[in-house]
Amino acid sequence: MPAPLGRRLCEIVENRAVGGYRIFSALDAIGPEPRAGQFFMLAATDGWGQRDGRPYLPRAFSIAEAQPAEGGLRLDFLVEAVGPGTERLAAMRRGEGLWVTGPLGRPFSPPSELGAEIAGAILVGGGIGLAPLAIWRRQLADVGMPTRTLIGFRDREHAGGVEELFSCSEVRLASEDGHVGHRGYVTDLLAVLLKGDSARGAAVYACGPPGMLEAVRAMCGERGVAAELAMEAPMGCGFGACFGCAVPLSKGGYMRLCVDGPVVNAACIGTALVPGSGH
Amino acid sequence: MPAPLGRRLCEIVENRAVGGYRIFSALDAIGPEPRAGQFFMLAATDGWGQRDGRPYLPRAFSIAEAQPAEGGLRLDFLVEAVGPGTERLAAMRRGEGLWVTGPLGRPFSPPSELGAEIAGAILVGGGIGLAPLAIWRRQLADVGMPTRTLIGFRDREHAGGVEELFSCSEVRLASEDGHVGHRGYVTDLLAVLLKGDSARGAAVYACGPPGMLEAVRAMCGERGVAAELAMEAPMGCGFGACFGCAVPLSKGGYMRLCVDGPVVNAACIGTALVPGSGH
Amino acid sequence: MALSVDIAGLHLDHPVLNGSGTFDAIAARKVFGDALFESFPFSAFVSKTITLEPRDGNAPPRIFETPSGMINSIGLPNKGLEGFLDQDLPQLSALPVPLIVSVMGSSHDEFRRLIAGLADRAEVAALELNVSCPNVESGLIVGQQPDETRALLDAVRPLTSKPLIVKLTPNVAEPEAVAAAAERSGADAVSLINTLEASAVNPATLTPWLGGGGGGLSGPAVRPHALAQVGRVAPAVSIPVIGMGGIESGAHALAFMAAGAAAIAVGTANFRDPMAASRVRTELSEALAAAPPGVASELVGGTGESTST
Amino acid sequence: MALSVDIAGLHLDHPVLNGSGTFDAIAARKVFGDALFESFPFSAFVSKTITLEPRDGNAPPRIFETPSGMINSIGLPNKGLEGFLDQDLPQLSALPVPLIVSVMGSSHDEFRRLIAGLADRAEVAALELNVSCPNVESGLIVGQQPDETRALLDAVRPLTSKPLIVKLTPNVAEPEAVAAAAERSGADAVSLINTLEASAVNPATLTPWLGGGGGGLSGPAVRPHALAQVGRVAPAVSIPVIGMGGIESGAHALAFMAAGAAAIAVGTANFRDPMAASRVRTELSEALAAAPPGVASELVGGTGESTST
Ligand SMILES: Cc1cc2nc3c(=O)[nH]c(=O)nc-3n(C[C@H](O)[C@H](O)[C@H](O)COP(=O)(O)OP(=O)(O)OC[C@H]3O[C@@H](n4cnc5c(N)ncnc54)[C@H](O)[C@@H]3O)c2cc1C
Ligand SMILES: Cc1cc2nc3c(=O)[nH]c(=O)nc-3n(C[C@H](O)[C@H](O)[C@H](O)COP(=O)(O)OP(=O)(O)OC[C@H]3O[C@@H](n4cnc5c(N)ncnc54)[C@H](O)[C@@H]3O)c2cc1C
Ligand SMILES: Cc1cc2nc3c(=O)[nH]c(=O)nc-3n(C[C@H](O)[C@H](O)[C@H](O)COP(=O)(O)O)c2cc1C
Ligand SMILES: Cc1cc2nc3c(=O)[nH]c(=O)nc-3n(C[C@H](O)[C@H](O)[C@H](O)COP(=O)(O)O)c2cc1C
Ligand code: FES
Ligand code: FES
Repeated sequence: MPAPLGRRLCEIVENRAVGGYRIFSALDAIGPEPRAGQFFMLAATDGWGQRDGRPYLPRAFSIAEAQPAEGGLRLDFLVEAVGPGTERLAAMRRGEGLWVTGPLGRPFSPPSELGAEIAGAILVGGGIGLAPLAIWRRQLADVGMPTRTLIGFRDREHAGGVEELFSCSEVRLASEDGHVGHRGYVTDLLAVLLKGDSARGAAVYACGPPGMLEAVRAMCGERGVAAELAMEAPMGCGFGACFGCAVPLSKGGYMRLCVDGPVVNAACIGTALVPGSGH
Repeated sequence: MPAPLGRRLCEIVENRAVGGYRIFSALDAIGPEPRAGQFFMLAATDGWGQRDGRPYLPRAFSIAEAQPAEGGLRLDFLVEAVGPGTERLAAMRRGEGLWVTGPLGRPFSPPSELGAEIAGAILVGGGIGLAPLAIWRRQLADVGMPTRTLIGFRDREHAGGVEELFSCSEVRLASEDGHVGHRGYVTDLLAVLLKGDSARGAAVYACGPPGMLEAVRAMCGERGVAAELAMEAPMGCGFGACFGCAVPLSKGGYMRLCVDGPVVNAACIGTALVPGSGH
Repeated sequence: MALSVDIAGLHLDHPVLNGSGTFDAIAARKVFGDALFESFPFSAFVSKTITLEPRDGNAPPRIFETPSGMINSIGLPNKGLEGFLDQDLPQLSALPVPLIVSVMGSSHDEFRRLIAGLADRAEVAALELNVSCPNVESGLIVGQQPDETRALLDAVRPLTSKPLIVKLTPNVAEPEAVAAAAERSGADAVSLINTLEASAVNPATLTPWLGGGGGGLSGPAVRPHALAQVGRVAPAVSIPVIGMGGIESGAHALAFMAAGAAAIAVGTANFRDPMAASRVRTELSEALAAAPPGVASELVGGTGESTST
Repeated sequence: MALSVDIAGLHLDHPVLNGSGTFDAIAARKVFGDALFESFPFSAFVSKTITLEPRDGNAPPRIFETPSGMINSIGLPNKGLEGFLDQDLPQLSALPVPLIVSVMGSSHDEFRRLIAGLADRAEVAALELNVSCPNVESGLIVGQQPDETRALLDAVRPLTSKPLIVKLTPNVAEPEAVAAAAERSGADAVSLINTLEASAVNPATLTPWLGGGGGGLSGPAVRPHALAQVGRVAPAVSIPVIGMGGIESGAHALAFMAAGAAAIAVGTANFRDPMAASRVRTELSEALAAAPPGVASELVGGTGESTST
């Protein structure tokens, strides 16, 4: 299902705090339902360009949840303010205008498509990387797919919201400051799972900081576990026009993450450490 | 009394409609009291640069009223939205930040300084040109100076607010659409005054569109009536740094309106028709 | 109002093209579906620059956002001439508008083989020569030297009767001299501006931000410079000028035409809105309709060149 | 941390100067009072460019706001050498920092007489040569031609032992060649960039907006280009480079120093805030203090030059 041609104007219907992040929601009157792992290019109609002439380009955001609502689809985005674009979007007020292009990019593949024998999912998320996993977890639950979720946080400020985003699913937590769950990285939890037998017949879906994704890529590579990573790269356009979102391929050369990703098969990329990406 | 060095942050305390315009007010904690005819360079802390990278430079605004208030001076500015800068300022909300530099420029001269025999004032204002005349009218009244005020409007939408701005002073109105007062230009009213005897011993103070100011300049020039004009020119800085605000002098060459004006003696300038100015 | 223009022998429905490398019609059709070709935003499609051999392009990061614009250091990733002919051309033949193929060579020989390879392909309506590259033989940037430009045109002009458009670089003191040289040697049109040399520093390491070292600036930030260069070039040549550089609205397009451009191109603005060019076209036709009679008809003129400050 | 720098024989408390023509210390002192000189924002004051004869400057409008910047077409209004010596110099002698006088001539003779007139004035610490002007004898813009630049320096260098700073124009393919020529002929420093050629169209008349026809672009819009030019020039000369072009923060200043600038200048940003340079200085010292040890000390480097897109 192609994305509607061009950018369209949506209205912000809500903006609330969730743990250390914010979720802003826009009402999309015409867009098709996005699939988990897909993203949108977003820009505020007002206040774009207000910080030293930035932001100028739109910003890429993973869909965190999409639900039918009065007058269209309600699109939820999870945001962490790290610069002028995310700051502006994190500050969007109800009724403000949002330019939206999408849904864009390659979504997560159903476990069965990653291997005939695969009948379960392991979601591995870190920080803002929770966004695409939230909707994916919900969709997997809808089809009754056994799913385990491993989530990592920097610290107490950034934790929280999990209950809400991952209600009614088996969740294990890790935090670098140890205030909740395992003290350390979420990839420690994954390592344990993968060592044991329990990971057999499950595919890994990961989204988070480059370091975390690289660890997941390496682990799953070694153990031949099917894994898809939702990656980030600096994006100028989101639809294949600028060639800015290059991600190195294991076979050499680059892919355009906006059209060949953002969800990539871990086996295909050379590294998940892409310089200049948002997080 | 010099202006405080550099720009300072003030808070918007009010923004209301007045006739076809808006008056926004800022609380200035440290600034000296501005004199009628002086101006400030203003910029919003947020949303500056949001329209195709504009506004970039601050915008010049005449002081329309200044009154002591809790925590400092309350500065009132009258605004007409004609482009990105005035649009942004006209939309300022209570509590938003405003960058302020000033008070700047040469104020109106007391009637006595324009001629020993002068003992009265005739204020001629058009449209947004009411701003500096409002505070000047009030200050003249405070010292008991006989003042007559002639005001011109484009149409009904732009009229109104006069009562408020020029309460308790003799006001004659003209409107191009004739919906109020004389149908035609405010300068017709001035012509009548000047023809008769009644203008003798009075100085003219005018602010308004270039066309109006030029008519006032010509009339007063012919009849040797002392007149000061509060003019506009495109201003980049407001303090003599950019040389952008050139206004042709009658003796040839140019003046910098920001430091040698914005109030100029009508006899000194070659023309009041300065290309590229705001209104 | 009627917006059709004839440029370098091409009849275009309206004056709004795309800047090379700022729109991938094949990728965009996959994203937006057939709707894209049904209401294609450009009156002609200019391909991303292709080279003789395939190129991977530069290491990331490749883009850096700047005040009212961006720097790109993409590095001309492309499939090479063969890959383009085999894989891209068949898909581009479905375009509803004329196809202009942009080519860059690092020597006359490379340029010759590129032109020769495209000259007999009916799907190709015209060729754009990207001369913002060093000639390995002389070490000089072709588009910065009138003589280099003339020599290149002399080398390739005989190889094809298809219209040749020379894409000028702004990183030069007198673009009009390069344009005039191109015209004298048989160019059918010139397009400008290409990106303005730029760089960015990584605040953490104080080393270059971009994987490619430096890059090119584009977007609204360069519009006033692009407008001045179009104003210099247009009066210096009799061939049509395709103006670009930060165009995002019909008013901007009209200003470029007032400066002497016969057509204009939308580049970076496509990234903000894939259909930006459609809006530019609509606004342009409205602006032309609204313009005072004398004005709209006398669109070709100069915008002055004094730079004293 | 300590920010003092020695440039062209001048000892400056910190690396933040003003761009010529973007601050009038005399006018500003009238507006802001003695407080201005008590906490003067610049470590040296560069005068607006003066010419031999008085000039009125260009007809208005003289400025046009652009995306993240502005075009100016001021036209060098000034009192001329005599007027400067009689009326301005006495007031500028009260400056708390060294005075650098910017001069422009339309011929070697005019330049010679300007330099000669200033050479023996103790209040003048250094001279900046604004070479963004045509030489009436050759018709060429001096700063666009290495040979013209060398000839000019050869003509004026013998006339004074005061430091000579050459202000480079960005409207050139290879600013490093012009800088190298200036150094070879005895320039003590170079400063760049001057404004980038630009123009604007009046949407109502479709004629040039600016009274002077065209003008020069400045502000954040040009920063990425200025940074690239500083990155080209610095490695090509051994004399200090004063970098400018859209600098509005300490981070920007640091980036220019990373690109090879020994000092930087604030220009258009002064218009937004008369004390912008003080903030830049404070932020710069904080940024230097915060920078990783290796980094801050190795401030001189390049930012790459590839422009392939
Ligand atoms: C497919 C995809 C999905 C994403 N989903 C989400 C999401 O759901 N939620 C979310 O919060 N974020 C998401 N991101 C990241 C988000 O798009 C970026 O954080 C955002 O673009 C940053 O913009 P900014 O202006 O806030 O910060 P920037 O100023 O752009 O800085 C962010 C990072 O970009 C780099 N950077 C700094 N300055 C510049 C510059 N001038 N030009 C270019 N790069 C610069 C640095 O690495 C910096 O850390 C996603 C990104 C991608 C590619
Ligand atoms: C001393 C003084 C006092 C003033 N007092 C007031 C006041 O009290 N209230 C008030 O409402 N206004 C006042 N003005 C006028 C006000 O400053 C201008 O209207 C304002 O600067 C316009 O900015 P803008 O961005 O809204 O519109 P702009 O986009 O700047 O357009 C306004 C006018 O500027 C010109 N213009 C258009 N585009 C550009 C461009 N890109 N660059 C430069 N010029 C352009 C045109 O002539 C246009 O009509 C005053 C001006 C001066 C000089
Ligand atoms: C990401 C990007 C890639 C580009 N690639 C090319 C290219 O391959 N060939 C070319 O001639 N110009 C290329 N350009 C330059 C544009 O075609 C155009 O000349 C320039 O960007 C100015 O127009 P704009 O400001 O509207 O983008 C590229 C520009 C951008 C931003
Ligand atoms: C209004 C204005 C006037 C200027 N006048 C001069 C001048 O007289 N001499 C000169 O060498 N440069 C002049 N410049 C150029 C600046 O000194 C500086 O080189 C340029 O503006 C880039 O820096 P910026 O972006 O920080 O302004 C002027 C710039 C502006 C904006
Ligand atoms: S973001 Fe532009 S090509 Fe991927
Ligand atoms: S506005 Fe800058 S000198 Fe007057």
